[in-house]
Amino acid sequence: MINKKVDNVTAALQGVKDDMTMMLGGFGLCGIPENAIAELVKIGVKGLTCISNNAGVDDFGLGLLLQKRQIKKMVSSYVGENDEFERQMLSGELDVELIPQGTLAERCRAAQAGFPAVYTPAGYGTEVAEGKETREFDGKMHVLEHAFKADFAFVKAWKGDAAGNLIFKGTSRNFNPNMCGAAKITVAEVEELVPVGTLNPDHIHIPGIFVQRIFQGATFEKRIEQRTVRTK
Amino acid sequence: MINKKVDNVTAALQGVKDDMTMMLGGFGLCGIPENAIAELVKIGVKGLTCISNNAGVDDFGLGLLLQKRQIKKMVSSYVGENDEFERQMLSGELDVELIPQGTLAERCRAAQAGFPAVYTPAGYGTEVAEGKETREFDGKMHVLEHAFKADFAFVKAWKGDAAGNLIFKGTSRNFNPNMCGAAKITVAEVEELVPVGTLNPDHIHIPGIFVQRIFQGATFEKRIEQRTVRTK
Amino acid sequence: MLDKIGIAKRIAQEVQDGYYVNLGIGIPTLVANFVRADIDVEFQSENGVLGMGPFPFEGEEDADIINAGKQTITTLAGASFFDSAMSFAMIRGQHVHLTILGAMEVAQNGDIANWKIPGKMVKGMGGAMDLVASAENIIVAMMHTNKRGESKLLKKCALPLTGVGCVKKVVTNLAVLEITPNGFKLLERAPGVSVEAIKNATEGNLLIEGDIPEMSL
Amino acid sequence: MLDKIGIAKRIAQEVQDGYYVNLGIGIPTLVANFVRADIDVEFQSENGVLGMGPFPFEGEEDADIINAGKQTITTLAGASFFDSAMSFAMIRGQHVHLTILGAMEVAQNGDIANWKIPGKMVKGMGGAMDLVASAENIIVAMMHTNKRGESKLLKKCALPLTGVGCVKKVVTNLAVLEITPNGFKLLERAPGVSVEAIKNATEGNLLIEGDIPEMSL
Repeated sequence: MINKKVDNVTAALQGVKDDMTMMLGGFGLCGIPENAIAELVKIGVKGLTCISNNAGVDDFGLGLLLQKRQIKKMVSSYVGENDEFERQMLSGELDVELIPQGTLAERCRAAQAGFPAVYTPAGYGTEVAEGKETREFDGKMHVLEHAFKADFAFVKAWKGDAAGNLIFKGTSRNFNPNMCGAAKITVAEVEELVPVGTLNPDHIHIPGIFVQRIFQGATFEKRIEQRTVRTK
Repeated sequence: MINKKVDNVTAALQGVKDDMTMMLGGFGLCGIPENAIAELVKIGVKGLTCISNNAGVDDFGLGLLLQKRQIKKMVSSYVGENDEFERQMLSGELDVELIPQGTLAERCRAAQAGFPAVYTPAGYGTEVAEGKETREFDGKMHVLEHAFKADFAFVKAWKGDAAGNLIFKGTSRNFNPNMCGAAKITVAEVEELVPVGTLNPDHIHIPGIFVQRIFQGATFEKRIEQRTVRTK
Repeated sequence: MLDKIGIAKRIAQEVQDGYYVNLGIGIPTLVANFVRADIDVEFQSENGVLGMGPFPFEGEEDADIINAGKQTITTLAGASFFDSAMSFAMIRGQHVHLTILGAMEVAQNGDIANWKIPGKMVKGMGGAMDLVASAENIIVAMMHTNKRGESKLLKKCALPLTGVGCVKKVVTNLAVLEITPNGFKLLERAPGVSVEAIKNATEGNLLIEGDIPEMSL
Repeated sequence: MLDKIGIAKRIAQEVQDGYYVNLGIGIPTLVANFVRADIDVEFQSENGVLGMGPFPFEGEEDADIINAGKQTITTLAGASFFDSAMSFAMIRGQHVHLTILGAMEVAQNGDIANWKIPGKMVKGMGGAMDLVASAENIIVAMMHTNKRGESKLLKKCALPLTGVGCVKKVVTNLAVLEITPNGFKLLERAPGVSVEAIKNATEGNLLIEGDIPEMSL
């Protein structure tokens, strides 16, 4: 077993520098790497390009990095929940590349799986396809989208072991598995680091080969964005 | 819940006709859809194109269909364990397209996921790339490989439910998940059909949306091809 | 004239037995409440769940179980969770039968715009571009006119497009319309709404053939 | 001169701490038995397992747990199972550090042929074409000459290629050789084998610089 365990978030983020490109898992605030984000704020690295489906909310998630002006560019599919984001974008302080959600997922997966690019129908005929190669297959138009290139991928899982194996829970899975192994270094933070050998090999969502560093997060707030309930 | 359960293999293979293209899961004899293969032999359909990593052995798996001359063409990556196969191929009775194993998996996955084609480095500079489009990305040459088009996909899982959800065991998983939803109709045979709601939604490898018909196989021989052991 | 609930009710009639359905944020989300009880339907949410159920009972919310609108949800028996790549495999691979989403503009050729107002509002397309580029059956749920009273059913979209020639049907507070090669074909009027009122509220080419029935809800 | 076990032992020295390794059928499979005990290595098999262990004890074979050679195996703590697409994501995505496989021919530019003898033998390439097209470090394990005594280290492959310019190192019963821009660079001699003997058995360009040490096993 190849040991990926590091002691804490500080060790996990060794090598993070200004102007790097980061992938961050999560959908809304669900399944985001809270500990890595907090550490990025603490380190104070600047000029980051962040690939993440959303940009957090004003005071949580990637919103914390936006507040501190640590992000130069966001690559996302939906940023509707963040006023500071919208302000920085409309004022031109922040460079934003909006891309379709499925394209975002697949550009991650392409990087993970060694594909240079994929043809997807999403975005054909729209701004998203401007300047990109398009091509017809079976009478349907497609856009060529390239694999992401990132320095770090920060993902959050439910359980993991020192071998780097990961298991996700519910919809907090989302982009996290697709980003594992899609950057030079993948850092996984887990709610629970369990002894090697206790995870059922059939239940593992991401084999440890895709993960370089793993640690148990000190805290997980797991904030709920839209608390919707019904009454009994 | 949308019910995919059918009573038996006969019902599961309704609509199978001569000259169809079939995908069949399995690696060697591990995880092959034994019940569907037996039924194809029984029905006696002919002129089949079979997409399957291997071709079984002389007297089991797809070898049974080869014996009966039901297969017109095989699309596989490795066929080394089957003498009758080699004989039919070298004599020209059987049309064979050999393709790299990862390409085979990804052409299935492309069909499942709605991608028309993928660029892979596998096979560049070899016979496999002859007549195919090649292209350089980042200094590396790639071959354009198209998504498969198939009429039926026959897969084998360990457990499943009437919603079509599947869980695989060990290395019998192999190509089976990648073929689900990659054909017009996906037929899953399972060792155990469990009540809906008993499978943990986090453990499901293939959501039921990719499966049209599911049944509990009457028997599974699960023959071992190379029994290798050590002594205590 | 229909309210949002009415639009959702009418669209629910389009949902057929055995359908996998993706519901967008807003009115489309309401559709789930009005699907006939005697048919089997499963709802997919692109953030990674199939077999979505109703909102949880108070106190039973799970931060790890949400829909694409970031709302806490529950799951039904037979549900499954999966990653984003697999979720869009379902969508792009046309395994999802019906997509219902909102729009800011729809053109008579089926173009749709719903993600950006240049210089004013940019929320992003989320999964909408993947959905409209791939789905075989796309129904738009929206008000017939915008806040300034201008038609949202146009000859040509003015806003940046989300997808081209993809919308099949539009259900508004005034009418049900089908996209045809010649424009919006009026299928049904909302209760109490005249053909004339629909004409006035529709900028795009409107095809009116014979008597237009009032919808039944 | 080495036997198959000897070749496997020598190649095992190339395996480094922290490596994920894919072993081909035949001699490469034997390498696992000789890796130093003080380093951490995991073996991947392309049929869908990471963390392969030894063969099972008699009576404990599981038809559902095999390697790419279709042999029954066990798994070690920390192992995982996955589908074929993910397995080749590991390979194509260069997450596997070292690939060891057999060959029928290797050319001095790193071309390899190991899947077909036209008109005679066609077993197929299996995962070999994906492995050689993607792996950063590829070591070939083979006999230096074929059954007819002809060199398998050639100027140019005569058989259909498996991959182009991909092999980094060749370990045979006679020698360890590195592929360089100028041909096969002789690194080590097998015990008791002379440089002359290696010269005679090598058809491709052979570079001999200084004294060639005998390998230590």
